[in-house]
Parts: sequence; structure tokens; C-alpha cells
Amino acid sequence: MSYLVDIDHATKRFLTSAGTAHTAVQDITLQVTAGEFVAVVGPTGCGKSTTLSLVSGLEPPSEGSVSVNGQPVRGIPAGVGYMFQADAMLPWRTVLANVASGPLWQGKPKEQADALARDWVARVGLAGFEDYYMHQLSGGMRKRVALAQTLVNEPSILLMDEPFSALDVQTRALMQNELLDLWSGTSAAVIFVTHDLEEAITLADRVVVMTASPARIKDTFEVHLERPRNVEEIRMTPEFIAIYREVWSSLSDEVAIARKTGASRVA
Amino acid sequence: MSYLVDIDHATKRFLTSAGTAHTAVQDITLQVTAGEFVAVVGPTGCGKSTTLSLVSGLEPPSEGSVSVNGQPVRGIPAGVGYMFQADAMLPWRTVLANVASGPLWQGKPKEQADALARDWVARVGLAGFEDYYMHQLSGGMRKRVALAQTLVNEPSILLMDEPFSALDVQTRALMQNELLDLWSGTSAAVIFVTHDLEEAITLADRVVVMTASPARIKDTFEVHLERPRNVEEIRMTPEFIAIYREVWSSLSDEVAIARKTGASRVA
Amino acid sequence: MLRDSRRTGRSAVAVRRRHKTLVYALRLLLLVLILGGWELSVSLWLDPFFYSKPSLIWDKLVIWFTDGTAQGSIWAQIGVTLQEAALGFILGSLVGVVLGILLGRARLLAEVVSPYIQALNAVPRIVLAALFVIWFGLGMESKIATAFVLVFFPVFFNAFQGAREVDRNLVNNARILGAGRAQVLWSIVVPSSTSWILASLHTAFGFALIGAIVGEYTGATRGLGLLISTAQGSFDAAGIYAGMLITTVLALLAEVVLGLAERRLLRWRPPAQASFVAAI
Amino acid sequence: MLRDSRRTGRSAVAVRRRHKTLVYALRLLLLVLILGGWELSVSLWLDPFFYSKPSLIWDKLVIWFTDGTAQGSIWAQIGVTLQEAALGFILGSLVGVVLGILLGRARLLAEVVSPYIQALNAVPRIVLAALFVIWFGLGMESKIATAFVLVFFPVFFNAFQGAREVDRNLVNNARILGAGRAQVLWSIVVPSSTSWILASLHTAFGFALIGAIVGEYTGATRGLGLLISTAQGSFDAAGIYAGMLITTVLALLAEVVLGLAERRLLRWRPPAQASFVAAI
Amino acid sequence: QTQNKSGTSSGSSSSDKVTIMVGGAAKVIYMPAKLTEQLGYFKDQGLNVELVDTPAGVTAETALLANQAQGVVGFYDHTIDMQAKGKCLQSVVQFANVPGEVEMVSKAQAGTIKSPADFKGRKLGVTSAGSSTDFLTQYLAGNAGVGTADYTTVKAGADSTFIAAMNSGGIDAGMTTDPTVARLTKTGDGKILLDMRTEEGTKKALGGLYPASSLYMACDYVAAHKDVVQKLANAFVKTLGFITSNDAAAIAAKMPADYAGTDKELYIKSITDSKGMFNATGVMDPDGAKNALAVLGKFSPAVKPKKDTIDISKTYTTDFAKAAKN
Ligand SMILES: Nc1ncnc2c1ncn2[C@@H]1O[C@H](COP(=O)(O)OP(=O)(O)OP(=O)(O)O)[C@@H](O)[C@H]1O
Ligand SMILES: Nc1ncnc2c1ncn2[C@@H]1O[C@H](COP(=O)(O)OP(=O)(O)OP(=O)(O)O)[C@@H](O)[C@H]1O
Ligand SMILES: [Mg+2]
Ligand SMILES: [Mg+2]
Repeated sequence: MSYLVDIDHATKRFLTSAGTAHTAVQDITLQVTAGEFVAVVGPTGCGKSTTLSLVSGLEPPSEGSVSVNGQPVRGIPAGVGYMFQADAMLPWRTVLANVASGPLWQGKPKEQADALARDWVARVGLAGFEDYYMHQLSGGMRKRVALAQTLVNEPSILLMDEPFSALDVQTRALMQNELLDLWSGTSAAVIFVTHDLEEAITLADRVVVMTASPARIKDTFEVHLERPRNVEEIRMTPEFIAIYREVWSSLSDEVAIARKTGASRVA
Repeated sequence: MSYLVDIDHATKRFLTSAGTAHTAVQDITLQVTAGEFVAVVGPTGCGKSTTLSLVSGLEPPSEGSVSVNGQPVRGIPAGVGYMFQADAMLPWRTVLANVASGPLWQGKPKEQADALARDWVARVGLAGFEDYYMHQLSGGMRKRVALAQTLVNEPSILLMDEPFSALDVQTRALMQNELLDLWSGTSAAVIFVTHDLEEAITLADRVVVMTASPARIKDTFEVHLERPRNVEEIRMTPEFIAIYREVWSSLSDEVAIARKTGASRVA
Repeated sequence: MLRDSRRTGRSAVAVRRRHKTLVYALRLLLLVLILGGWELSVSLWLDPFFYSKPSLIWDKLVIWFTDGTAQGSIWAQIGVTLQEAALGFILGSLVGVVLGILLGRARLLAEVVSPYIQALNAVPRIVLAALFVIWFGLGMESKIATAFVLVFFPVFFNAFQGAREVDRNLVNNARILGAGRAQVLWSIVVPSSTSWILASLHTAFGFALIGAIVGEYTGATRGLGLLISTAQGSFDAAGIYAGMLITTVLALLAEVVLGLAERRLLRWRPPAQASFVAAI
Repeated sequence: MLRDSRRTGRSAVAVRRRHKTLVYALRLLLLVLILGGWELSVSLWLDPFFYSKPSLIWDKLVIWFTDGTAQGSIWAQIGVTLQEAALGFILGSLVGVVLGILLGRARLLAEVVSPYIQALNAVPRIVLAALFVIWFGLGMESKIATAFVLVFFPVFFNAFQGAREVDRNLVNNARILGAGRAQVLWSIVVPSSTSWILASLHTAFGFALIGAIVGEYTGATRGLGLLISTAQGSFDAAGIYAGMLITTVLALLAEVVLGLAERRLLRWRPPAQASFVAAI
Repeated sequence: QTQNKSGTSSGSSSSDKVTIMVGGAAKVIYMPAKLTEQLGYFKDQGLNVELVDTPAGVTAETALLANQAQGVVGFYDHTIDMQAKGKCLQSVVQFANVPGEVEMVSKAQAGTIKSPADFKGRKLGVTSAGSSTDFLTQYLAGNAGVGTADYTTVKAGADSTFIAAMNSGGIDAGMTTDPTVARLTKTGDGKILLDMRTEEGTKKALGGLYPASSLYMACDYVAAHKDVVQKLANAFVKTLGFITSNDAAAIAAKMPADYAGTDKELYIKSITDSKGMFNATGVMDPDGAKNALAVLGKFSPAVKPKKDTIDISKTYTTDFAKAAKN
């Protein structure tokens, strides 16, 4: 079987300022097929963002290999969309221009790009803010611009790093539904990093729990809830609660370890 | 009665690029006494951060007045600690040096500042990362540095803008407990912005719900849960669930409005 | 900044107008102080042979603008120098920006050629001016070349550093969104470097004028440089200062134009980050 | 950057070493190409009277370094010029940085004085050099002054802009944490502006050398400028180029020193953002 | 004497442009260049002459050698120097058979420096190292038994920097021309030690004449464009005639106002003092030329080794000046 994303025994080390190596991700193996939605959870600082950057091709693995679409990753694979954890909008472009950037860069004509962008700006609830610059937006609004910017490109592999963490509960639910709607019709693979277990379970086919730093894959939980899911209703179902418990306890242990090793860690 | 923080009919407008005025916060009146913990919730982009910036003295109100400690705010009032929503660490200082900055600037001797900082770095779970630079940390780790940096100053008025949003559930609970511990012994006033209603109710004496943009105060809910509260246990109590429902429904309406006006808004 | 955003609408405009008036008043005051101090100290202590004085300079300017100069109408001199400076400026900043940005993004190339560029930058321009006469003749070309080399280096180094300073996040995000190398360069690197480039352009037009004048010094039939050099040769301190004054005014005018361009280019900025020229 | 972080530990060091070797090899190749091309084209087509050639320049250098120059030992000339340039550089960059940062943070003051600074920047340095001889005499002071004015402006403008570009968030956060004006300046503004200031310093030492040489051109008893001007006066093209070569080598040496300082100051940076000098 | 701006010029626009470099058009010793233009004599000859001003004689000569210019108004001795370097230049109109230079002593040293013999241990100003003023200074000192190692040569430029150097003690004595001389004597900041603006003064100082201010051109050019050169000679010789037959005030009135600076009287005085040096015929004095060779042969590092092989007759021609008819 061919995987859309195939992380094969990948390890990533960083050079620290002291000149030593810091292992952020160790020996990770993770496959994602087309049309699959994988959520990744793990203690803060364990290596989730690093894992995404390996898939995106922004950082090469120190060991092991990463393939996308059957091709080993060199540079940025086609069809990858990556919503960063940190702000990465262009401050000198307006909301609309930021969202239209992707289509334009991919060669779409200006009007078409603008029309697409306008549609997406509205879908993330920012209609009326098209002409604002980034420094004039609130934290949550900036996140939504980033979301629109990523989704407007209709990526076939979607990497999302805590996309909804700065949103209020309701807006988050709306965005989650929007995301599921968009994704369900396609055969896109999604890798979705979050700290919100409910979110992870609600959205994903599979929840991957990572260990404390250096990140390894600890557990994988299949979520067999029926689709289409309604984000707000699903939470009260017994299956949901059962999976939640499992993931929670798996993660709790890691966080406890993270705290302990963190405290006794020598950099 | 004298309030530690007294926002009196404050309105804040921004000049947009088009040259028109954008009202972010309208006619807000909010008082916080010493030793009180107020959580602020509201739809994304409504004006929560702006409200905090009024109290911090970073932005003057366009109308109305803001007093801290009985004095009208001009410049930055003494004793205010403000943990920003966005990153604001010094990239050229290590974790330790960043945390030690506050004490040093306030005139503490170097060793004492370092000792304090070292203690706080450990308390936020970053022992071992003292010599890392900001670009070497994960999103959640950066947030924790910011937290340590703010708390090490022992502010008497603590403004926190979504401080825990980038943390995993367990670390977040730990930090919440840490915050409550720290605060309970003092007579500090806390204004805490969050999107997590559970968090708001768990921590606060009072939950303020803001309206959709421009932010006004819609409702205020007193939380009469006993202190000291254990963050992880309190969630299942019926009182908690009752308040949660109330706040939720109050906020839901606003978010619905926010979406509607947002969609039909003309900038 | 605090002041600026305190009120919006009408009153903000009023505040800004008041601020502007204050600035102009203070500038005028400073000008009066400088000129008055100069006039007075030369009248009382210093030798006007070396230091001239504002009133004499004014007289000289009046003569130049009414009767013309030894080389003909003053406007012709200004025109020539301005043309040389403008061409040198345009070419120098263009080449500086393009090379700076390209090298800023091409690491190996930058490492290989950097010592050579550093070396070229240390070549004294007056020596070059003499060489340019050999290469380009006595016409405008040699002056433009001198202006070019004076403009090129500061612009190049700033554009280079600006291109290096670009936020990696922005570049990464753009690459993910499908931007190719050229698009990253054009949509991310160039706008990011704008404030670097503009900062260097603030000095650049002044340098271009200096270059043109140095070139004219080396040998010319017309131009402000010749005017100044003639004044030097005939002990006309007033003429020297008058020539410098005209140069200075030209540079300031160029700054005003640059300031308008800058305001347009950096419109997206929060108001506090206005730059030096915007202050004029 | 990708290459750099691919491996860590030993192999990263090896990669870096290989890269360095490559860079040096390419530089050498370029040097050989330039010198060879020059030698060849002068031998075949061009007039060595104007263009000299590397072998002649080498001979000249050998004579200078063994027999000395018309003005005495070559080391004395280098010493004098270096001293003038170094003092001009230090003073100019110090004053430039301090004034630039202060004005960058003091908006009203900046607005009032900016046209004056812009105006001063447009004053031709060779005219100034003559004025400095009048004001400061024929000694070192006048050369230091010329070097100073050449260094001051680029540094000033960059420091100014750097101070303006400081992230508001950082400043706000520091103020909240209790930093006073001076502390904000020292702990936030200065480090933020470092890369701006360093970028300008890359051109500055070259400028300081030029300033010293221009000053010596105007009037002097010793120094490289005089050496070059003597060579010009006696149509000794080899001498001109030899003088320029020495200047250039001095500038490169200064760059190496600056590069070390820079590497230390910007240690906190992600590796990709190394600057121009670090590439030497 | 009559100024005919539009009158006699005969369809000159068709003729080629002649570029002439002037090593400081405001210097009185090079006055004939600008004066000819002002008087309209170039136009009268149907010439299209462009005068390019440069403060450095070197640049003028370089431009000539690089074929960027056709003539230079500068010191004759450069042609000798150039022959030593393998380039053939020749003086076609000799404006003066004396240097027009003056060795000045500062006020402070006027009592102690009475002759070149007192140069020992002094700081002597020259316009530039390797320039004619440098060689003349060396010659003066050498004749008085003072070697080059016994004094310090200071590059003091001309004009204000020279005056400032003299006032501030940067130089004890130095060689310069008018109007610097006039200025220094007027203020009393300097005194004339040796006046080489007249024949007798020059002979006294140098033991012979020393032709300096001249129009020189490349030998090839002269050979190939005899007609143009003749016209130039015509114009210049006419100007020289104008200079000798008019008083300083009349000459100054013809020059651009800027050349007088702020002190018109001073300018007239410098013309009065220097006017005597000009040679009404434009013809080279052959002995003067030999003397120039002698001076350079002793001190110029370039000429010294070749002084015996230099063919002085190739460095100038009197044909054109002699044939010049007004
Ligand atoms: N450039 C770097 N140099 C050194 N260490 C780095 C670098 N980048 C990341 N790290 C380290 O790698 C580890 C993993 O970081 P990563 O950003 O992947 O965490 P994360 O799981 O995304 O955490 P969070 O949930 O807080 O975002 C961290 O301990 C961090 O300090
Ligand atoms: N400088 C500015 N210029 C114009 N508008 C601004 C500016 N700063 C903020 N705003 C506007 O003010 C409103 C409130 O912003 P604020 O940051 O206070 O929201 P928030 O409640 O903190 O949102 P979030 O939960 O997303 O952080 C937003 O609509 C934003 O566009
Ligand atoms: Mg992360
Ligand atoms: Mg906010």
C-alpha cells in the first residue's frame, strides 16, 4: 500500500548554542494515507512542530527518511499546506492580499485569486476586514487569516499546528466544522497538532500520542466515530468519552515524565 | 470602596488605514478590587486584549478613564504585570536572562535576579533550558518563559492574555495550580483573558462576558466555588456545571452576533 | 505614538497639525540661531576670509541667480550636476539593491565575492575619479561613474543585510504556499528589505551629489563642483559656502521626494515606525 | 542552512570545513582570474602607462617594502594612515551610533534636526577636507576629521533607522517589566539595532581609510594618500595601484576584526542570518 | 581689443571640438586660457574650444594622454617629464618663460629664512609631491647646498589651504602663485623670498629662465592638425598681446566676475604683479628650455636617469607662435 505521508524511522537533532546536539524527535515512524485525518497530541515542547516541519520539507531529518506521495522529501513537496504555530503573515499585505498570495504564487490570475481569497476570508468570519493589515488584527483574527491562507490552496496534505488554539469555543467549533466539511469531500491527508484532546478525538480518524522530549510515538488510538460528525454533539457520546479517557491517561503519563525529566534535565 | 483597577466608561478607537475610526472597546466599566481574580471571555476579536492594554497604560483610552490604585493611568502604573498574547521575549537573551530581566530592571542585584529567575524557570518546567535562545524553543515553551517573566516580578495587578492556550491539558493544569498558589497568598488583582470557559470558571471569582465587537460588558457571573480549588477536581461539581452553562449560553449569543455582524460588516 | 492615537478623527488631525507647526517653528528657530551665531561670530572674532558669513553668502547667491556665474547661468550648473547625480543615484541604487538582494540570498556566491566587494569599497573615490576620466572621458559619464560608486556601496551593503534579515517564518510560509525562488525574492525579500534599502537611500542622494561634484572637481566645464572649485581658487569663501548650500538644498529636495515614496511604500506600518525622512 | 543542520556533531563540522575549503578555493580562483586577465590584457592591448599591471605593481610593492618610499619607510606611511583612519572610525561610529539611537527614540528632536543632518550629509567631503585643513591645520586632526565625517553619516542613518525599527512589543514588554527609558535604550533598542549598526560598520572602515586618504591628498607630510598622490603626480600607475592595494588590504583586515566582533554579538541568531562580514 | 561676439566668426560650428584642459583656470599663470575664451578669440578663429577646468595639473595631462583632450594649459616641464616616460608632448605656445611661482616665507619665519640656505630643518610647502613646485623647491635648496633629506616637504595645496598652513605654522615657507601671493602679501601673513614672476627674479633664483605656463599638445596631434594648432596659436598669441598691452584692471574686467572672488582689488593686484611674466610672442626661449631640463635632470626621479637622452627640441615648437598673425 502506498502512503501519502511516510515518516520512516526519522530522527531530528538540533545544534544547541553550546554546540551539543539536542534530539527533538527520535526514531519516529508514522504513515498517513490519502483521506485520513490524524491528530497528534503530546506534552508541550516534545517535538510535534518539529515532526510537521520534517513532513513539510522545511527541515531535513538527521536520520531516517520522510516520503510524501511516494517521493523522498527534498525541498517542499507539492500539495503540502502547512499552517504554522507562529504568525507568518506578510505584515505589508492586507488580509485579502495575504490570503490571495497562495493562489497568485501558484499562477492563478489576479481576479480569480482575489475572488477565492474573498470567499475564504468570509468563511473564516473576517468579512469586512479585507483591507486591514496584520498589526490591526487581534490574535484570533490573525490565526483565522492563516487558516484561510492555508485552506485557499486546497492542499492534498494538510499540516496544522494548533490552528484553533487562539479562538473562542464557539468560533473554534465553527472552524472545526468548516475544516471537516472541506476535508470530507476530498482525499486530503491531514496531520493536526493540538493540545485539546476533545478536538483531537472529534476531528481525527487516528490520535497519535507522543512521548515527552525527545518525541517518539507512544500510542495510536483509532477513532471509530461515524462521519459526518457534528462537532458540538459528538462530545457527549459514550464512545467519545471512552476514547477520551484512554488518550488522556496515555498522555498524562508522558506529561508527568516530561515534568520530571525536564526538572532533572541537563541541557 | 477603593478599587485596584477602575475602568470607567472607557472607549477605545483605532485609526484604520482607510482613515476612519474603528471602535474596539466601547463604554466599558469594570472594577477589580485587591485580591480579586476576574476572568474575561468574549468572541475572538471583540476587544479583550485592547481592554488589558488600557489597564496597562500602553494605550490611552479615547474616552472615559482608567485608574489603577486610585491614580488615573498615565504611562505604566507601578505593580502591573502583563503577559502579552503575542511573543515578546528578547531573542538575544537566553531563557534565564529573559526571566531575570524584570528583577534586574527593577534594581535587584544580579545574583538575586538570577536566583529568582532560575527558580521560576524551574517552576514553569523549563529547568535545563536556561541557556536556550527563544528561537530554539517550542511555542508552548516560549509561553512558559513569558509566564515566568511576568510572575517573577510579583505584580500586584496581573493582566494575562490567554497565557495557557499553547499548553497541553496537563501542563496547563499544573500552571493553573501554580498561578492559584502564587496568587492566593497575595492581595493581587488578576484580570485573565481566556477562551477556555472551564479555565475561566475554575480560576476566577468573577467571569466577565464581553459582547461582539465593539466590546461592551454583557454579563458578569460570580463564581462562588470554594478556595483553594483543585483545578482537576472542581470541573465535575454541579455548581461548576451550572455556571458553565450560564456563561456558555451568554457567550454563544455573542459569538453568533459576531459572526453575523462580521459577515455583513463594512470596514 | 501615545499622543497620536489618543484621539481619533478631527482632534487627531488637530493634534498632528499642532505638532507640525511646532516642528517647523523649532526648525526655523534653529536656523535663525545657526545663521545668527555664524554672522555674529564672524563679525566679531573670526576671519571672514576663511569663514565667510551668511550675509556675504546671500549676496553671492543673489549675484549667481541674477547675473549668472563664470560658467554661465546658475541653473545650467545646477542642471548639469543634478543630472549627473540623479543618473548616478538611479544606477547606483538600482545595481546596489539588485546585487545586494541577490547576494544576500545566494550564500556561496556572497562568501566568494564578499572580500572583493569589501576591497572595492575601500578604494579612495578621488583616485577613482581620476581613473574614470581615463576610462570615460571628461563628459558626464565620468561624473556619473563617480556618483555611482559612492551610491552603490552603502546601498549594496544595506540591501544585502536586509535580505539576510528576512524573517525565516515568512519565507518558509511563502514557500509552502507555492512561491518559487523568484516570487520569494520579489514578494518577501524585497518588501522586508525595504526599510533597509530606504535607510541607505537617505544617504545615497547626498552621496550622488558629492560624487558628481568630486567628478567635476577632477575636470569639468560646467557644474556646481566647478563653481566651488573656482571659488576655492579665487579665495571666495562665500562662493564655496554658496555652492555647498545649493548642493544641500538639492539634497533636501531629493529627500522630500524620497520621503513621499517611502510613506507610500511603508503605509502598512504601525504609525510609530516612521523613518528619518518622513520627519522632514 | 538546510545543509548546515542536516547533520550534527562531527559530520556537521566536516560539512562546514568542506564548505570553507570550497569558498577559499573559489576566492583564489577568482583572484587568479582577475590578476591573470589584467596582466594579459595589459600585455596585449592596453597601455600599461594608464593601467599598469600586476607584475609591475608587485615590483613596486617590493621596492616600497624593502627600500622604502620617497617619504620614508612604508610602514610609517601605513601607520600614519591607519592611525588617522582608526581614530576617525572610532569617533565617527561612536558618535554616529549614540546620536542615531538617541534621535531614533526622540521623535520631536529627530523631526527638528533631521533636515540639518540631511543637509550636512550632502556637503562634499573634498570641500570639507579643505575646510578642515583650514580649521585644524595640516596635522593628523584634519585627516581624522575627514575620516570622521565619512564614517559618521552612514552609521548615523543606520543606527537611527535601527532604533526606529525596534519591535514595539519588546519595548512594551520591557516597560511593563519595569525598564526605565535608559534601560529600554540599553537592553532593547541597542541590541535590536545591532545588525543595523554592524551593517553600516562594514562600509565604515573603508570610508575611514578613504577619509584619511582624502585628507592626506589635501595636504600632508606622510601617509598612504600622499604616496598615491605622489604616484599620480609622477604618472606612476603602478604606484597608484600599489597604494590602493595596501588600502584595500587594510580594510579587509579591519573587516576580519569586525567579523569576529560581530560573530560574538550576534551569537544568539539562528545560523542562517549570518552577515556579510562573517562570510569573509 | 574689440569684443566681437557675433561679428567675424566664420561658420565655426562645423569644425571639430577642441578640448583643452586647464590646471586651475582661476590661477593667474593660466589666465590666458579663460581670457582667450572671454575675448572671443577662439570663435574668431573659427574654433570650437572647450576649456575643462581641473585643479590638478596631473589630471589635465592624464586626460591629454588618454586622448580625452587635445591640449593642456600647464607647465612646460611636463613635456620633458613625459618624454622621459616615452610620451611625446610639445609646447606650441609658450605663455611665459618664467615659472610665475613665488617662494613665500611665513611672517613668523621671515626673520630667520633669508635665502634657500636657511631651508635646513624647515617645513616647505609645495602644491603636491612630484609637482613642478616640488622640483623647483628641491632645485633652490640644492643650489644652496641643502639636500632633500634636510627639510620636510609638505603637500599644502594652493589657495586657502596654503594660507592656512602658513598661518598655523604647518609650513615655514612654500611655493605658490598668484592670487595666493597677493593675498599673503596683502595681509602680511607671508613675505616674498624669491620672486619668479619676472625674468630677473627667475634668473637670480634659478640661474636661468624656466619656461612654465604654456599650451602643450601631443606631438601626433600637432603633426596631424597643423591648421587647428595654428588657429589656436593665433588666438593665444593675440591674447598674450592683449595682456601686455592692457593694464590689469582692463584684463580683470574681461575675466569672469567669479575669478575675482570677493576682493576685486586683490585680483587686480595679482594680475599686476604677475602680468610681467607673460611673453607677448608666445615663442619659447631655447635657453629656458635647457634650463628646465637641467632642473628636472637633477631632481626628477623620472628624468634624472634619462637626462642625456632627452631631445629637448621635441618638447616644444616655435613654428606656430612665430607664424601667428593677428
Ligand atoms: N532550532 C532549534 N535549536 C535547538 N533546539 C530546538 C530548535 N527548534 C526546536 N528545538 C527543541 O526541540 C524540541 C521540540 O520542539 P517543538 O517545537 O517540536 O515542540 P512542540 O511539540 O511543537 O511543542 P509545543 O506544543 O510547545 O509547540 C524543544 O525542546 C525545543 O527546545
Ligand atoms: N492598531 C489597530 N488598528 C486598528 N484596529 C485595531 C488595532 N488593534 C486592534 N484593532 C481592532 O480591535 C479589535 C479588538 O482587538 P483585540 O486584540 O482587543 O481583540 P481580542 O478580543 O483580544 O481578540 P482575540 O481573542 O482574537 O485575541 C479587533 O477588531 C481589531 O481589528
Ligand atoms: Mg509546537
Ligand atoms: Mg487578544
